[in-house]
Amino acid sequence: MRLLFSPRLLEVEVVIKLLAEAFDPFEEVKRFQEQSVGSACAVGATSIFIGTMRDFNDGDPVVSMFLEYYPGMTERQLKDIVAEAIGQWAVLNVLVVHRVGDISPGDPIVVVAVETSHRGDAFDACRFIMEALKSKAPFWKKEQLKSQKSRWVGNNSKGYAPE
Amino acid sequence: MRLLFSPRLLEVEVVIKLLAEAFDPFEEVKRFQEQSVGSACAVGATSIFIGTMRDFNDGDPVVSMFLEYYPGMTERQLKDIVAEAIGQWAVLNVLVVHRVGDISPGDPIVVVAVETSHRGDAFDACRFIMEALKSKAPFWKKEQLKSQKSRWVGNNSKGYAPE
Amino acid sequence: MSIKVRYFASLKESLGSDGVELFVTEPLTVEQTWSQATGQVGLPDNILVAVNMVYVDQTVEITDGDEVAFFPPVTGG
Amino acid sequence: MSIKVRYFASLKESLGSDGVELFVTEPLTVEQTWSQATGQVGLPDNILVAVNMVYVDQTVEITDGDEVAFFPPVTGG
Repeated sequence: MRLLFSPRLLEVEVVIKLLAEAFDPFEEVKRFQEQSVGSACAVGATSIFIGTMRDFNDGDPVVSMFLEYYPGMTERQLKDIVAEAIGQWAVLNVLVVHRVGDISPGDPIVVVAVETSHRGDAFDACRFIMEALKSKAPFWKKEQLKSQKSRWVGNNSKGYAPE
Repeated sequence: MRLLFSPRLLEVEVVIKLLAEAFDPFEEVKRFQEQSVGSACAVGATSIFIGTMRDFNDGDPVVSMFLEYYPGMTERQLKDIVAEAIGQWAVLNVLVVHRVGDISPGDPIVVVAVETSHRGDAFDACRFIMEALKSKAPFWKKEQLKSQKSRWVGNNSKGYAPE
Repeated sequence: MSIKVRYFASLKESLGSDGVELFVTEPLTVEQTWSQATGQVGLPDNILVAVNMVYVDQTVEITDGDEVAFFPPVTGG
Repeated sequence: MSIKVRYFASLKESLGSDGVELFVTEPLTVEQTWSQATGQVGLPDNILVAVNMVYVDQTVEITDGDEVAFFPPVTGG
């Protein structure tokens, strides 16, 4: 499955993809940059966030994960989140790629890349998109533990190493 | 020129490079990830910042740029900045690559990549390193303008699009 | 009037169903939709509700053709 | 005592030199070092000073073997 939007919201190139297979985050960003060359030499700053599946969570070894989503609503939420970021910061191009389905440790889960002229906008918009995605985009993780048990992840954390 | 440090500060893999030739930021990050595979499946978050040379600045078209630095002090400042980030956030691996010498529009100038278990640490440490680099690392940009004039960049901006 | 109800993730598992279609004669509240769909009284804590793929609070009125989704906190990224 | 003085970037250009070696009989202040090296009275505004590749404020004492660098605000990244 491969969903592609290029709404040219306010002249901003936006690509949002959900992928059911493993992907190389750097290839995704490169391909995106090749198709948005119009703004190439205006881009001064690129902030990229990559979320990767770890092999442990909450103290337990995890061997695989299933990522469920809500077809239609997930894409819509991601589009709305990106549009909100574009409204708030001076953004040139935005890429969001998110994995769905069965995932193995080490696999990239999400990539957000934001290109801007100036670094503050890139950092802020990229982080905003990630935090909004974490709290609003309908994805749910089910972990298969090494102990043979499985469990749904209850809540996304605040994003820092536990004390 | 190619300077490499791997001080394993607190078990953190740190690579700092100054490069006199154009580089591919994604190849640099990939190579870095391949050599720091020990922590591969503990990495849950990667925050990458890429600074790229734009073809205009302060309203003027820029055709090329020279990046001067202070051999010895520049590397030392970068190491100290990374060490400070490591002291402050739960960081697994850090890569800093910075270009020196003659640069063309579209060329990457700097890449900072920070790998952590949790996203907050990655975002914060990456941004901290970039801001500290901008304010402390001895690099100086001289712009060659389309008008044939050249000028030293006076000050780094706060990092946002001008109002 | 027809209302499409959908469940996701742990809620889908615990209810043993991915949803149901309701046929009703007048608009429902969110809580009435939940009760009619699941047979349970009262919406569980911590449940999120979307109508036509947009988050809503529980005061919204559910009417003909709406798709109502109930799901646990999201955990993507 | 020998003190190595270095200039960078626009300062190097405006002074027409990348530095000088000073031979002195006793420790200098930062400002004395600047004056002896450049022949100018008073350190320009906005100048950064590093001694042995570490930033210092202008109260530090410059002594034998030190490398003192003067340069404009940095503009990397």
